[in-house]
Amino acid sequence: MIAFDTGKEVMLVMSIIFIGILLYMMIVEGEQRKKVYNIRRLAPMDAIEEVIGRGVEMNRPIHFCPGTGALNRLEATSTLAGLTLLTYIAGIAVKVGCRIIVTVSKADVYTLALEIVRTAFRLEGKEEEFVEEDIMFMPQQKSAAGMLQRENVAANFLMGAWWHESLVMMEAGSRVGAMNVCGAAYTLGQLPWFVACSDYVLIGEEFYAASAYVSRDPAETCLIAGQDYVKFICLGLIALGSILATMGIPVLTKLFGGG
Amino acid sequence: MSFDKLFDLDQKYLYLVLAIMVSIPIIKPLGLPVVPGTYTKGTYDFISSLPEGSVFVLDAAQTAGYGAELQTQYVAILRHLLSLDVKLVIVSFAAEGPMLVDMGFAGGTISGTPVDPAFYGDVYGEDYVYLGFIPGGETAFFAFGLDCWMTKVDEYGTPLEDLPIMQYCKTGEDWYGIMSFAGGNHEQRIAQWNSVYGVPLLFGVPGVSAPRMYSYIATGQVESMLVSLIGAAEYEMLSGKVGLASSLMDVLSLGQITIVFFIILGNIGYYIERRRGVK
Amino acid sequence: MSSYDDSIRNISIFITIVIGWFMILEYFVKAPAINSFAGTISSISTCLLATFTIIGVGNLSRHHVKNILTQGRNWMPSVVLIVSCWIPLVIGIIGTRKDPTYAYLYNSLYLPTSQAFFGILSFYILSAAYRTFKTRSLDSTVLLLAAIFVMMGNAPATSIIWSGFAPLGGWILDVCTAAGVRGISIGIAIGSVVTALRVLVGRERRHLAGRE
Amino acid sequence: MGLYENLLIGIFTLAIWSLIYRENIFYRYAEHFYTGFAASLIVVQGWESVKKIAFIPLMQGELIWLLVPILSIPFFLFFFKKTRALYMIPIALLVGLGTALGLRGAIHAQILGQVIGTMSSMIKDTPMGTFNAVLITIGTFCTLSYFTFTREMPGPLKSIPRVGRLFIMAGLGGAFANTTMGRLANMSGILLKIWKTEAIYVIAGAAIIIAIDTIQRRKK
Repeated sequence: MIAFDTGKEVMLVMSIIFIGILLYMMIVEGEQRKKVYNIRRLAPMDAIEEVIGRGVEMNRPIHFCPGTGALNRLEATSTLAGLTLLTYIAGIAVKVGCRIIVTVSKADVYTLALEIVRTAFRLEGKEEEFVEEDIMFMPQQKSAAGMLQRENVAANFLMGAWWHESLVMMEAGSRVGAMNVCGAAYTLGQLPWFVACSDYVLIGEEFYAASAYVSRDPAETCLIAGQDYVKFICLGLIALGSILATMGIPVLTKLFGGG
Repeated sequence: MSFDKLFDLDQKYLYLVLAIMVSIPIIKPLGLPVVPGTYTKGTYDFISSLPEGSVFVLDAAQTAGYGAELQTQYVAILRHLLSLDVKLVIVSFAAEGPMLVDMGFAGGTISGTPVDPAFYGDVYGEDYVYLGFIPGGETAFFAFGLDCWMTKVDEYGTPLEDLPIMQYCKTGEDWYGIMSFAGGNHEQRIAQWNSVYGVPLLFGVPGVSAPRMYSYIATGQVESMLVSLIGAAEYEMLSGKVGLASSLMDVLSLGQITIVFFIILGNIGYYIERRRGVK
Repeated sequence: MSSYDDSIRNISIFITIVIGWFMILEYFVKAPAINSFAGTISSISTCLLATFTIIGVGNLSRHHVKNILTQGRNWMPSVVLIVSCWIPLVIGIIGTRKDPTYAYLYNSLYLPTSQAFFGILSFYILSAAYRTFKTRSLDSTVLLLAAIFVMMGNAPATSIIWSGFAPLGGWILDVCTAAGVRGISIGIAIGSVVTALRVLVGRERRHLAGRE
Repeated sequence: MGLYENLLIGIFTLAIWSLIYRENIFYRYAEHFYTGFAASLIVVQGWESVKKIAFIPLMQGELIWLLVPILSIPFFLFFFKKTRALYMIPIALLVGLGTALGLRGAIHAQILGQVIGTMSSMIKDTPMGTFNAVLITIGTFCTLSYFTFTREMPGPLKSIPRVGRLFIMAGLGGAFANTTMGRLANMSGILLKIWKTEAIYVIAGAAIIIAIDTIQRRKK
């Protein structure tokens, strides 16, 4: 017997609206009309090439970590966004000949990171230069702190879902004078450290928009524009709902099952 | 000038000062005052107003990594609940739960003095029970609400049929309240327990997770919470059962004052440096 | 080689799409068979995650054994790593984690080390705060003041100096932090919806090392 | 716990903490030990949950769990070049599940939950309460508008994202303070173990080693 789970009507309608807007923007605007939206400046992404270049000049490696989240949980999207950026960063690093060290603490993500970096080397035709040992599996991410200091890294990219390990990693980076470039969403308790300790930081939603910012692929930038529309709907709901409720007509609030 | 050095200290000295400051109260407790905050009061009021014989679930999902933070909360709440006339069902949704629940009863360095249920006149199987660890995260929260007998046996291998308390607790509908000590997966618990059964949900959270909880409390999805060691200490004070948390509070006070002191010191240095730069 | 990889990649993306949309629809549907099947998928994924460690631990051991054999840098610590990995592993698999030897190693060696890593954070917080929390701009001043007042409010001892710290700290948490965090959470949520959607319509292949 | 355990706890704790002084040989051994044991732990934990979730039901005849061993084959094939790419298939299942849960949770608990939470009457019993409610609503509105990427706020509304950024900073300040409290609480638990047991003797040893090291480095 299949029945609709009552009490989830609002959720269903809103999901359809949100997903509908996003799919329309991606498929119609992006893939068919090839429209490219300008995205506001994200300083960390502009700095990546320079940061990696600094590593080459100083003859020191760079380090990347896609966070400590697993793939089958809620935080999967953060990890995937981090891995997307690894594709970009590894691509640049291999091109300019900078050694890239990746540490991963979840075995599933490790496999993905390993293959992403291997592919980056293959695309540049340098597959024989690929050193599998540089993609390290660290069952406990915090134990990578000492390795950062031993390897004397020049840049420390921390992009993904983070918990308490973030501060250990960032402090280890700043000890050896590495530039910390961080992107973090999902765990709010860690954001203050990212803002305070890193040279460049992508906060919250900026992190998800970063890959579109660098790829400038029409479908991706249109999706970011769609994201903004969804946000405008939320802003409108917040403004309208709270004003109506204050005036004593909590129609919208009741409709959404609140209040 | 030696004065300048004060504002650009080597990290080693900072660490040394912090280590000394936090060690003082451990060697000799100072007994600094504790003032209960609103959320701790909310938790205390909720638990003390539980009706006689109601079923209360403790989700002991604390892990050793969080150390004294969650364990002291758990012990403070456990002591208070045992002294009340409620049916207490303890369960763990974290693998390290069983170890820490045992430590709660037996006492330990991060748990304080032992908790003896017999002291409060409680009998295992009638007034309280421990169901052990249930793996599976969100799916397990869901399944446990659907069927509290899913484990078939308790932690010590006794079939649930032989435990009279379990007759009162069959599904999530029977719960009067649930308190979860967890470092993560809070949203999933809200979704599976509060949204589905409307059970009042309380949390004992580490300091890191507290910021995201404020908005859930404001929306009423979460009843109230204890935050970190300070929540445990305040709770101990309210319930009149002083334990480890109260004695560790001094560490927290002195540690935070040290950090604030150094932040201010760093800023004075920065200010002087900037003024000199302008000239 | 690469066309073979691509076909596997396409199959994988197809699997992702099917599983993903099934899980989303399952949320809205009340049917015991479907709901329990979703639970099964979730359990299978937990098991797969567990078996994935074969790759991780296998490669970790391989690298360190290689390091020992070639007597590379830090080969002595590598010996420690191999020993501390495989001896408890064998004990833990044959017995369980309740095996006394395993429990002993876990409680008296692993746990303290793990907690020490946690404890190190307090030190790092101090040095990071001292180094970076400066009144450089309006933004950082706001951050700094909020942090100081909440911390003073969280330290009950400060009520000796001024009883207003705790209420002020509480107000900052209840109002400013709640508002700021709520805004950030909604933003993060929208961002993750977009990322998830790209994967669920098969437009994202970079995580599988695919080209655009 | 006995004397040896307490001494071991002291040695390992201080070896890890010596990292804050500088990277050294004691830390390196402790770190490698830790990594190794953590690796063994995830395998053992993993095996236990596989046994509990899949292996025992499979033995009882629930054939659906055969999927677990079948989908695990690619992990063994990963070590060979030709069959390496097969790892994508089990990953695909995880990614599908994770992204779906992420999408579901994000829309339900985070977007709708928080939007509904903000849509309440701003008039409260006390003037202070009303002020707070107004501030929370304005704060949420401004913070969210800080994260717009493709449009700029027109004319006079330009300062909204700026105010939003200030709210973010205040929020992060609060988060910082709470995190600090948590970490100090953790540390107090560890310090208890060191100061109240025989581990205290290790401190003396560590102090001597650090003193010798400092003097030697001064000489250089």
